[in-house]
Amino acid sequence: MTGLVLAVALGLGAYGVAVLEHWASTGRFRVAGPAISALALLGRESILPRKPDRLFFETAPVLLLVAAVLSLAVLPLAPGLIAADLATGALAFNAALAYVLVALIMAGWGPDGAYGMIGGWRFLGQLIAYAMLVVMPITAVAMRAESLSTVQIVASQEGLWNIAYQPLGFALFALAGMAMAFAPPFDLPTAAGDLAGGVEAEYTGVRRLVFRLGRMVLILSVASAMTVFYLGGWLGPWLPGWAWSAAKILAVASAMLLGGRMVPRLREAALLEWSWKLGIPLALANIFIVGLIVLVVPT
Amino acid sequence: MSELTQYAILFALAVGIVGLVLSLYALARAIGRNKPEPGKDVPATAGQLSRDPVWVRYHARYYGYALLFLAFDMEMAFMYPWAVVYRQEGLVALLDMGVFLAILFLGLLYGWSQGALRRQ
Amino acid sequence: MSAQLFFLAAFGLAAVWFGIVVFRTHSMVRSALALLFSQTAIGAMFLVMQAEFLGILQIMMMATEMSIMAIFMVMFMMDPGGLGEMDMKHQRKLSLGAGAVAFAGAVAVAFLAEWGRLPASIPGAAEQVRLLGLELLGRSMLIFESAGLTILTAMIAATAVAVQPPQVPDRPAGGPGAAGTHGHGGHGGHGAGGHDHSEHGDHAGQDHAGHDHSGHDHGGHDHAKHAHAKHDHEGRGQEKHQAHSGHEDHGGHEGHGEHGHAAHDQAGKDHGGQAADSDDHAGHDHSGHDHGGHDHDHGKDHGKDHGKDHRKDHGHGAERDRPAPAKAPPGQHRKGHEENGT
Amino acid sequence: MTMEGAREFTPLPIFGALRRLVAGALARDLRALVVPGPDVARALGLDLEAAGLIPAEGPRQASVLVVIAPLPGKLRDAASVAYAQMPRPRALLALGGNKLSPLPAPDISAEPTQAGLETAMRQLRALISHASFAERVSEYSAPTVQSRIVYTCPMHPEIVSDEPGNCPKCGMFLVPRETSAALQPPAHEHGTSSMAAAAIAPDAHDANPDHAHGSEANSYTCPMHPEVISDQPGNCPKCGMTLVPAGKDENHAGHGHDHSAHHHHDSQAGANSYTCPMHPEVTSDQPGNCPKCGMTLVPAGEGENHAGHGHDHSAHHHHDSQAGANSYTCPMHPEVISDQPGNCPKCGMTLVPVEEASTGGPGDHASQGGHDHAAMQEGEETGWLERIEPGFMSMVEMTQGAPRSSDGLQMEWITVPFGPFFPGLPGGLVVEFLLDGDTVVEARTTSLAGRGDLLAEGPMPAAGFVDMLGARMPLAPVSYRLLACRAIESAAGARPGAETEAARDAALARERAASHLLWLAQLGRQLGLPRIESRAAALHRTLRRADPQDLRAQIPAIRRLSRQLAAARLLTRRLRAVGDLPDPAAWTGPAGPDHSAAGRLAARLADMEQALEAAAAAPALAIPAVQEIGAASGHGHAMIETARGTAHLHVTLKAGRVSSARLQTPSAAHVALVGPLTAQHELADALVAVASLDLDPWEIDA
Amino acid sequence: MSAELLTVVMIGAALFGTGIYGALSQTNLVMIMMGIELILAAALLNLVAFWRYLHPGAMEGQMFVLIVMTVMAVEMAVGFAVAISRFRARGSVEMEEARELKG
Repeated sequence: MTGLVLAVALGLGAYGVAVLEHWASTGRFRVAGPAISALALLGRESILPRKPDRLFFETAPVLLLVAAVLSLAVLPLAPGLIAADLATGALAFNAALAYVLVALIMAGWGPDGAYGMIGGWRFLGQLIAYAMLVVMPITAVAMRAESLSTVQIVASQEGLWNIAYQPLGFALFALAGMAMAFAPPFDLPTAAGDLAGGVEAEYTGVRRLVFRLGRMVLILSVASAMTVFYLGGWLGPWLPGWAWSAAKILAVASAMLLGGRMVPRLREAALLEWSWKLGIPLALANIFIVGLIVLVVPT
Repeated sequence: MSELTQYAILFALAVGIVGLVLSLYALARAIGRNKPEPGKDVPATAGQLSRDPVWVRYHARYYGYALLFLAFDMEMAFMYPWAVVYRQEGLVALLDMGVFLAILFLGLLYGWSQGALRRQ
Repeated sequence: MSAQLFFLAAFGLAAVWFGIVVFRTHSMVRSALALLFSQTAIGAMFLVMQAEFLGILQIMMMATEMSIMAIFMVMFMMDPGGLGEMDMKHQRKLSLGAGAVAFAGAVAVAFLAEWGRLPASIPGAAEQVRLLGLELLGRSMLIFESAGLTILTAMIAATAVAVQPPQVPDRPAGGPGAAGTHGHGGHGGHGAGGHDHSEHGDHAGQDHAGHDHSGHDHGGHDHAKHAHAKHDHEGRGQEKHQAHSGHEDHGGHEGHGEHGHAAHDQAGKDHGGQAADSDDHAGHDHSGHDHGGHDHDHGKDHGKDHGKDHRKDHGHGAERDRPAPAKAPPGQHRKGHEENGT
Repeated sequence: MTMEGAREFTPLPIFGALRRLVAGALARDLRALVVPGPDVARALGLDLEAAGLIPAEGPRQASVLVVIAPLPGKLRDAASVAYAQMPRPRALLALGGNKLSPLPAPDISAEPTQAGLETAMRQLRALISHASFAERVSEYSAPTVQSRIVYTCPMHPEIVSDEPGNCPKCGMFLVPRETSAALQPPAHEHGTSSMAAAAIAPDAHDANPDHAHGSEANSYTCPMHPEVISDQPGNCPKCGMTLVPAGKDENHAGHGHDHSAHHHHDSQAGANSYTCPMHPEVTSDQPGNCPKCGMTLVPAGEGENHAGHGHDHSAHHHHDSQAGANSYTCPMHPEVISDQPGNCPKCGMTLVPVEEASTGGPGDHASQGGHDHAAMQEGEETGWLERIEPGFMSMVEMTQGAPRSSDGLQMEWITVPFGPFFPGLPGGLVVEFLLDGDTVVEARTTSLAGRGDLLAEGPMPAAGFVDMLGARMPLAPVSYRLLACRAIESAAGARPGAETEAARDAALARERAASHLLWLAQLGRQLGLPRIESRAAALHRTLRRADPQDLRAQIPAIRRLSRQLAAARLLTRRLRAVGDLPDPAAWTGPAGPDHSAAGRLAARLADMEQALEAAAAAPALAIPAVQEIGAASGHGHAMIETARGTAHLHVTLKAGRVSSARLQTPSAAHVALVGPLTAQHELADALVAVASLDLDPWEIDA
Repeated sequence: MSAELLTVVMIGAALFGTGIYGALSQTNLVMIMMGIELILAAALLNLVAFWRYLHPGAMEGQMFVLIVMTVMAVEMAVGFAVAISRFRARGSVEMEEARELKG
């Protein structure tokens, strides 16, 4: 039974994110927009490049979708509503999202196109920038919760949400999460302005539909991770648990998609430099601060 | 439920998604066929055909960061178990990890001073 | 428990098959990703053996590390795409023999050794992580710290060997102020006064949005409103410190107010000698329950920036810092030791 | 009704309803690739988003190709390439004229006005929802997309020949490689002079025209300029070197990139002596095989006079034993051993003699000697005792020629076109970067929108000349009409009335402001700021045909936009480090104290506001039209400040008709800035720098 | 002697053999490091198997696995650094050309 509820929640959530993304990119809020474009993609030809690495070209969209869905599977939406409550859930979320990079390298390298290849290797540079800034804030969250299990982490935020408990960690995780989901302004691998679609340039038809579905689920997964780790998951005074989760996730997703488009696209050199020279010192500092607070505050 | 069943659920989820995607491909194939035409399958570069293979030795300019990342990444493996038992162990744990993090941070500072943290 | 055995064998064979593909395929990226999936299969075997933390750690670490190996292979191997079907092997017979001998030796040990009884029970996943944590801080503390030292030596060795010290002092491409060759000496901060910092000639403006995004905040529920408010706020932000490298104020939104970066003083001390720029705690209009001093012109960043701030004219010369290649034009680089092919 | 770009389907019983549903979705999700570019569409006042067309990033994401107004030949060819690469079902919408030769007949054609576009969209939706799937569909093919197989050597791609054979430099089998058919100098063109073949315009179809052209066995080429091909020996028109049989003697360009323009080594006049590429000390006066390694000798002219590389090859070579060795192996496939010289059966390279099992070999040769490699595949009969030094494809040889990047590594560079329809670059401008990783090493900018000289069909009446010049420049029609009017009036000596002059200046000022808004929209598209793009495009639309009262009403909105942009710290930081003009003197466009892209943004914003005030203050606005000048004749010159810089026009009138005209446009001058502006920059910065120059491809005749 | 332990050790042996073959047969430094990674992965596998099937109580086994992972990461970092410097100096990382390590 929970499997069915989870599947419906995943579908609705992905569709909600798709509507937000359609609104952010085309400026018009059309609820039917993503459905129409999905059907249209289903109807278009799916062109195979002439001498591609066919294995890479075919597995990239599927791997992206599988990684995004698995990362969502370890995040709780309501007290009992979680696909796989692992004891090291926070780690599993990060492990699943490491394969987004593998999918993008495959998508970039496979079709033997210049834009795609440059986009793929750029995303590896982007990973080197954001990887540490995803891991260290999660460690700080685990320090407070004394466990890596996502359900425990949400339960530990009973009194005070983590955004208030460790705001620096939240800021870093928010930015690194957007970089992980390559949402603008971190859309280096699929930049429209300088790579004309980058890694997804060569995908048309149903393969492109799977690729975009993977991206939507990825944004949904990053938004729900932010909710679970920092905004107290399903905790909330009046509404039932799942309603709070849904509201928070959609709010975070809309902030990511709409806020992100107000800033010009970043350069990979600047992203690397800022994350290694400012981000990592701040993340280490965040761990120390949380360490002190955990000892001082009795709860 | 026991951990093994959770792993089985995750594995089944992955296989299910692959099955869903394959059925989507089959549906698309039923809707229409691809028609190979000249020039259609050449990687598209904004209105021109780029026929030459681009699988060349790509010069990634971030190898300074990559080297430091490879070593720095291991810190994460040690930090997770520490984080779980941190509250129980108290200040000693903080000092332990403080030493560990300071050591790694020295490596980062050294890389920074030697110009590894820049676009080579 | 035949299910565990079946999955162990399945993932094991997958791991071995990918291991073999690593050396049989001509395309370098395929070979690197084959090794990646071989490691992932080994991680899955760890999960089947109920060592959850190690399994997930293996799956995660190997994905990023093997991708980095892929880029290095593409950088240094003759024909990364495998189009030329080049055969990059030598002393074939010897290695085949050595491999067979190694396999035979290990199998012999496997069969001949007396392994002893199977354990009654094994700790649960959460218990394992806790025990490993206690082990880390308890008996294996020395190993843990020596691992840290090993990593430190690796970082220093890798940097010393591979990275050419920059010809021009390492000015960041818009980064938060780099030490460059003159280390992280504490720099008297310019003080966060002045709403708009003097033109950092060399501090070529690179989008500083990296990690102290000024544009928008992602916390709290009512984001959409804040995001817009934030943007206009920024527009009007003359009276507000617009530190170009400081942590942009996320304070635009009420509710949880700006999360201070008390860390900055903390981090300032970590940087060793970094004069914490205390005078720049300019007030900021946000409800504060944050944890102490908060400021938006990171003393330490500013300290670093201003300290090595070069006036605009100075920055102009040939080694003017361009964002991407924070170095002089190539001509200047090609000193004696490298001939220029063209 | 049938659609040319429909998609084939096999009629299955149950999927008919789904196919209709999908066709309906296709009709509503229209993604348009605008040829020549969204900026031309906006300049004509078309609002594609309002009409329901979502802009597509490239041909792969597009389902409708919107072709605007008559296009020059090269743009039509590029459009046919884009059309061929669009996935079916695809539609072709032509606005303002429908003779688009390589493209098929347009499915829908209409006038280039918003009303025309709206009606066309309705027809298009009806057509797609009904005819997007068809049982039988005809294949679309155009000369620009045909491909031809040439044979090239994997190790020396500059060697191209039409039939399989051995690479003259390393003897390997030539592998088939696909290249565009149009590149081949038509073999049947023997009659024409040799120069005809040489002057092959940079081919827009094949991404890298600098590859050596297909060379027939009997044609001769110049070692320094491979594009120079002639049918009989003689001297190269460009550098005077004697032409050598093509395909045999190619310039030793580094692997994968062609530096013909850079090679300055001056080979002797007659290439009479031959040397071995791997052993420069071996010279002989007639072609043959090098005694030391058996490679075919090449004329000394281009042989080893690379810029002196420190590597001393001989030290590396393992097969430097004398001819006395009795067994030969292939450098690429060490397992192939044979007793007499010949070609390797697997890859065709000439087999090289193998060193004797030298007992006291220097260095660790001996240690290697001990290994036993005897039992190779195919049961070669060589004795197993004899140690075979496994010759192998030495990577040093491959990277030895490559120039070093700024961090000392010798990497391979690829030529990547950022072609005519690139999102963020002006439509019709082709910027071809030679990329080292993602750093630009060299940039070549060409425009496909140039239309050759002004008076192609002979002298024109004055009014016709003004209209022609206005129509030729869709991005700045008023400026060039005014330029033409002023030049003709100065030639005819006529003085226009004061208020027509004021009205014309007001129209010019309005167009300057509108052109800057157009540029802002394009910059927003490139940097990923959709809000800035849509606001600038909307303001541009209202400004384009506004009279002074509307202009005055628009001033506050435009001032708010420009203040917001000036205050956007992240935008200015992003642009500050980009596009620093090496010599500001060459820049005639709006410029402030700071010569970077941020400075130009600020200058354009200031110029926009100031032009807007001037236009709003004017009593009336009038599109410049030439008065009656009768049968005057004489020579005239005019110079005006367009939004992109100063444009000059020299005109000579003969009896009221314009007999000769010379136009100097700002963009033609600014194109030369792209090279120094983008050298050693990251790709994203280079593209922003090119966008910050605000080049107008229609003004560039390259 | 449990069947699972035997399977895992056999697979570890197979990986070990493949790693040895790879490390010895390849001409390129980076490919040799791939072989070494496989050997270390085989060691990892055996370690976890021994921890799981023989001494689940002793957490030193898991600690040792972390150390072997650190060795893998450190080995890759230093190996690539050597590869970069060789490539910068010599233009190739082929082991055949590394015969003379002089400057």
